Amino acid sequence: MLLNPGILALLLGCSLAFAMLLYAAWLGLRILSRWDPQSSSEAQLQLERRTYLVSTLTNYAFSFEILSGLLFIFTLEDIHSLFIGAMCATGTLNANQIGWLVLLIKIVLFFTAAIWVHFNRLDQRTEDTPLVRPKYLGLLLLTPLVGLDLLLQYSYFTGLQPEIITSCCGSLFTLGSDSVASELAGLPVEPTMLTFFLAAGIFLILLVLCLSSKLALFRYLLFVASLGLFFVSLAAIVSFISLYIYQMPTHHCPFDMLQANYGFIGYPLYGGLFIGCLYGLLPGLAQLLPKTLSLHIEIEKTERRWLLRAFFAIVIFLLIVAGPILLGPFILLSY
Amino acid sequence: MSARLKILEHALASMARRKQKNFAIIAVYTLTVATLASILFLTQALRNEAANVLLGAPDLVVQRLLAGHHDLIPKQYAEQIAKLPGVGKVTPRVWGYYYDSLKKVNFTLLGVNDASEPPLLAGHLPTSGRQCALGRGIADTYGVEIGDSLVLVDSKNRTLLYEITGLFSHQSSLLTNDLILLPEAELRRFFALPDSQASDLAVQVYNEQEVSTLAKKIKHQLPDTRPIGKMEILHTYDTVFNWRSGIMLTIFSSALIAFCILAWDKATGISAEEKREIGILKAIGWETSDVLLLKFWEGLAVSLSSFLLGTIIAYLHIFFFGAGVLGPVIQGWSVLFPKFDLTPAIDLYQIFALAGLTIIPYIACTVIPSWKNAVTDPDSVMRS
Amino acid sequence: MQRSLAFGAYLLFSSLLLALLLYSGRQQADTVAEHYFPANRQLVKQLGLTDLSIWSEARYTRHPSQADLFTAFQDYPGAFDHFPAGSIIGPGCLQGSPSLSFQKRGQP
Amino acid sequence: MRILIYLLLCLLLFSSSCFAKQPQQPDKKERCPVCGMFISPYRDWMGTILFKDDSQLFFDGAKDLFRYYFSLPNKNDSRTRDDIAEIYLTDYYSVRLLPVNQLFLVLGSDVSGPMGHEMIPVTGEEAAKTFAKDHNGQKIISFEQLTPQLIPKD
Repeated sequence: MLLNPGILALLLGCSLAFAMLLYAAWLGLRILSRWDPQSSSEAQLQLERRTYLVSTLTNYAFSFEILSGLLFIFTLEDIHSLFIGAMCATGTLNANQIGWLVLLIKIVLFFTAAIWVHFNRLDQRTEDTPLVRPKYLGLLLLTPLVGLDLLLQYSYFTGLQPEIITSCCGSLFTLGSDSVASELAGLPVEPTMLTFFLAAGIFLILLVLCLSSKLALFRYLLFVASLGLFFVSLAAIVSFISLYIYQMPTHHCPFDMLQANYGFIGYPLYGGLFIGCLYGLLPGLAQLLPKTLSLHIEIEKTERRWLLRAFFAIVIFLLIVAGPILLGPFILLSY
Repeated sequence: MSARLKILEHALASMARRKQKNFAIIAVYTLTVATLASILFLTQALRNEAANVLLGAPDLVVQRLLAGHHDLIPKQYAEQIAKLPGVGKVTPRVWGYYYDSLKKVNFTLLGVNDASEPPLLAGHLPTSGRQCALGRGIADTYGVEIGDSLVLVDSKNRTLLYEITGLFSHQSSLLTNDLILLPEAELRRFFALPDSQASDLAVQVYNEQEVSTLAKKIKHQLPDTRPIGKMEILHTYDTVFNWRSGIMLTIFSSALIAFCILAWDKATGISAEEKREIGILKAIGWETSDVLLLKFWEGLAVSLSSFLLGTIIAYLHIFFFGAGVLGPVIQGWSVLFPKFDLTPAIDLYQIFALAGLTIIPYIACTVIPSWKNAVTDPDSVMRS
Repeated sequence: MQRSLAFGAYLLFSSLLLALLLYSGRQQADTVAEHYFPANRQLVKQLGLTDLSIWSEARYTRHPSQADLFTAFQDYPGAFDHFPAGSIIGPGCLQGSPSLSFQKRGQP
Repeated sequence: MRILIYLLLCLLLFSSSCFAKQPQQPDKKERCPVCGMFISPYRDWMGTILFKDDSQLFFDGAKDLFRYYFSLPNKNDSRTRDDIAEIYLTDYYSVRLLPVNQLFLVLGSDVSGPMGHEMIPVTGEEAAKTFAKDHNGQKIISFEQLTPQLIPKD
């Protein structure tokens, strides 16, 4: 195992977060089994107090889990030089197959934990906290995921040996081999570009529609559109956005752009995409929540903020993507 | 003014009311952060220094072992090694130690052949018989300058005088602090070394990938030798500083635990006055979540200010005051210890990791106590 | 309001100070990497040095990377002492050993 | 007489090294057109193609260079193999750029370059045999014997 301060911080933080979540989940289980909003008994009062503890613990733990994704990528970038054949985080991830799984779980956790935190905040603003049951069910589902994240991270980091020969992004994202990565890299540029800008356009139009109308349908559509945009964008990053960023017709790596060589442009790019899609998902999901009056008022109040955040994040993302395509000297489509 | 800012204002005011308690926590927290950060900064800087400077070391050093001891190596070995593919120049090195029983220091005597001027040297390298060049550490300890003479007793118990013709600048102290350079022929006379042998052989290898294979081949052809690769040298220094920082971190981890207990204790054992304060806040209409936010602001204020202060202190301690407090731990029994003039090797990533290592435990051990305070029942407090 | 302003100012000040320190450190490191490291590397190369001259109390601490394999109290190069006592006991004093001395210029 | 031959040989060597185009060293921004890697941190492995129009391409190893070579002319580059003036590869033992016809390529060895498995350029048959013995090399070929099928896949 490599004793790197980042790895230590990740493992320490994730174990503490998991411990906090375990305790919160146990409390949540007890609250769930005895929760009775109609009652005004002493026991119910105690339970209501406990909910504050649960949400505080969970807020902290989930906030860390969300940040840990960033620290994880940061650490991967930092230690890639230890491995033969690694040029960027791809190499570090390849050094041990579990790496990709950890990354996947981190991405899933980013969305689910952020959704949980936002709905928890909504719930706490209301008087009657109607979301207690769905929230705690969600918590019980997410806790094992965080545990799995910790376990996989542990086995990933302990399994890293500096002598391992890994493969570089260049060999993973090349055309011609039959992996998902190379299929993404091999997507024809013109249709992918069209799909990507179409998806982004639909997303923005739906956002504007949601801002101006209260129709639930638009929000459901926006939910679908953000999911679509997320996956289309990831494919687009591998397929053509990376090419424009690196100004190189064969370089498809989605991680190199996080390096200092490219001015860390990957961080705002991915930040914009993730935040934009997250806030695009939220209004649609909020429509699925139980329709109590108090909750309805809160959703009305906060929804506008979500939509605006989604709008700005996606616009930033699109500007970073479109910048080199429109202004750069690199012309891919002429080949 | 938004409601959040009001709560922050209130949090700061209530912290100011309990100056002593919060000052104690911040002081201990700052110290803890400063210790951890100092360890990280110092070992990182030293490792960085060693890794950068020793890159110039010989690609391969071949020693001869006799009965488990480092022994003189015949010069024919050099010719044999030079025939292997991938080997460049093979240079026999001549060096030894000279123990000073008064200062309890082993000086390193090194023979030089090449009189071309090395960097960071005032004066010139010894060229003829009775001349020498010294490291800055010796010159400072004994207060000598160029033109003075070094008095040594050789292996035949003769007292010899060597005129000092060169002094290394303090910028190279980490390498040359205790070094005494003599012309190679003179050093051989001094130690009574036979001309056909050398202390060891420095082997130039063009391709660093090939070093380990060459080491194996040399060991196979000349079984009484011990080849040491440049990577092994660098790795030795990596482990040395890892080991030292490991010891310090072990000691430190108990300090971190102690601090966590302190933070937990301080957060749990709140005064009756503090309890009444929360009771009153709730009586006048504050929600539990508002009180939790208040506690969050308090925790944030404490950890942010301590973290920033601690990191700044650590930085100043290591890079402006030459690691005055931690230095002795690195120093051990050394008498002729080079003055640290360390170069920062810190990046934002280390700062983030440091924040993760110190802020997360603090938050984790204050969250339950602060909830307990926040759910205080107003009327139970008022009545007591 | 005053307190939060003061606190904000403190945070701003100390983060700026830290940023300044890190920035100056980076500048310093750059000049060092440009002048001092190459000069020292050149020195190491010319003299064929193998070790940092940090600990000069014993030969296996002066040249950790070159030390004998089987000297007493030492299992591998870079190992300090075999016994924990080694880090508590100081070096001993040898009788009748030579010492280093100098003669000032112009003095007999 | 013998001296005269030596002199002539020297002259020949001197003139050939004088007239042949010498490869430039890569600058920091230079990247491999096959995989996009930066070249300068891995100079021990680099290869370069010198074209007749004086343009030059850098590669992070023999493997990528030959991949490119066999793909010419490809959709990114309309030049053909006839436009190539000289191919240089870095000799494993001396770490110098040498023309490819002076080198032998060792396949299947346990030495891996910055991009994993590599074909290792070695000067002289003797050294190539030593290398293959030391590093478990499977096959020694010269540049003329190289086919695209022999290039390591990863």
